[in-house]
Amino acid sequence: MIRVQREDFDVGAEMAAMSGNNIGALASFTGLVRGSDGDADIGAMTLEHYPGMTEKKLAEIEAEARERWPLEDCLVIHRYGRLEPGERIVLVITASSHRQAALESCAFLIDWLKTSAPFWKLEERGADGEEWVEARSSDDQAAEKWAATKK
Amino acid sequence: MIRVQREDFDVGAEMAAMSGNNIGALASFTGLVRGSDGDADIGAMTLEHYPGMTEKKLAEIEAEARERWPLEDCLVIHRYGRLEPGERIVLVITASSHRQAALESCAFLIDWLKTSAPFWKLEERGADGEEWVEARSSDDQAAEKWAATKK
Amino acid sequence: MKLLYFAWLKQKIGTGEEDFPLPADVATVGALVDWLKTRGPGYGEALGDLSVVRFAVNQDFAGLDHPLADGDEVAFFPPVTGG
Amino acid sequence: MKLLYFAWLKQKIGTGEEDFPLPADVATVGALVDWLKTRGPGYGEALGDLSVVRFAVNQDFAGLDHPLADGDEVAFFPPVTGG
Repeated sequence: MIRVQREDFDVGAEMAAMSGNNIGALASFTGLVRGSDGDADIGAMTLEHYPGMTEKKLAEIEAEARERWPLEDCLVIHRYGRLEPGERIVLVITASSHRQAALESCAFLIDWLKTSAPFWKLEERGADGEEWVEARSSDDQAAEKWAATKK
Repeated sequence: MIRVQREDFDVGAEMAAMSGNNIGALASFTGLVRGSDGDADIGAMTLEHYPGMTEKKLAEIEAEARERWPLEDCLVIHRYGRLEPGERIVLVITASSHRQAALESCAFLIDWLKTSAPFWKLEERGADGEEWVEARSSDDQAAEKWAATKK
Repeated sequence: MKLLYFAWLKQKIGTGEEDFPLPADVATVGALVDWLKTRGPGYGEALGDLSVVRFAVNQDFAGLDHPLADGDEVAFFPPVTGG
Repeated sequence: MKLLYFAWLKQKIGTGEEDFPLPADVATVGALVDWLKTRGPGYGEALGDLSVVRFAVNQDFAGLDHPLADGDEVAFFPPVTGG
């Protein structure tokens, strides 16, 4: 399941709601707004997205994960709007009978949505004003690693 | 932090309690008692452990993870005693500024404690009686993968 | 067709959305980019360095040679930075 | 010294813990295993196939050639299956 929403989410409740007949492993990843980046303090940030395409891309990424790993359940939540440091941005939960499937699919989903889900971060950098976050080549590399191992 | 306990744990509360000045990524792994293994139904299981050595080994594994990755915080909880299908057995949470450190250290911790933490599972298999779970060579391989990448 | 601009492209162009018929002689995303750049300095600034611009046609990532038809939804945005 | 047995080794041997002085001529884990097997059929059954037995001395994993001193805590158990 995928959800794109302005509201916060409850990780424990979402994890408890994962359903399957034989869940032996739950892996999760939660992304939060950091308070600094290297030496620079970060204030709040605003996440812009492309309504419609975002949902489409996340659904495609989820379908790809379910095809590659035997998952009992799978959830991706991504927020948009203005978020303060410490606030949750994104949640991935994967449920499987087996540990490696849960861990690998969780890493796959977060790596892949970093490069394929249309979100853009505008950081408030105090006296320096606002700045659009630039994409990191390390994110591309993380996603390409999965493309190379595609079955 | 490590905890070896009979009682259940609350994943959401433990995640919220992770502390650090610059947490951008939280990864978690929860292991649960499965209801079946291949064709065989599993009833409850009892986890036996080696008090003293268990805490020592988990603390060593945690220290190793903190040495290998820049972690803001790290938690391992492992339960013992009798557990029913669906009950939580083990929890790993790692917190870092960066996603890969959180994801990799979480996978490292669960792979490693599968082979190094002295716990043994006794499964109740209905009419077949009780059976000690045998170690899986795939667990050894998962742990050895980390030994090979040791910095 | 519907054109959408996101993040700093929206700021430079000054709008997030435009609707107009597919211009004559514009058959690809690349041709549309060239045509847009004639419309004003904001477009020129937003689309001057295409190495930092990504494109989507009907909500799928597309390259400069992707063909266009009237009624398409075409979006322009920087490399994504979610997650 | 203190001897500890876990999981099916405890069941086969019939106890989880024993205390006695380090026997004379027993200087390693391997020698202790050989000595234990003379103590009764339960020990023989538990320690018959050492490929499925692991050892710890003073709460660290140890091999058959690990030296022993009186006062050591020596544990015998199957390969671990936690997590």
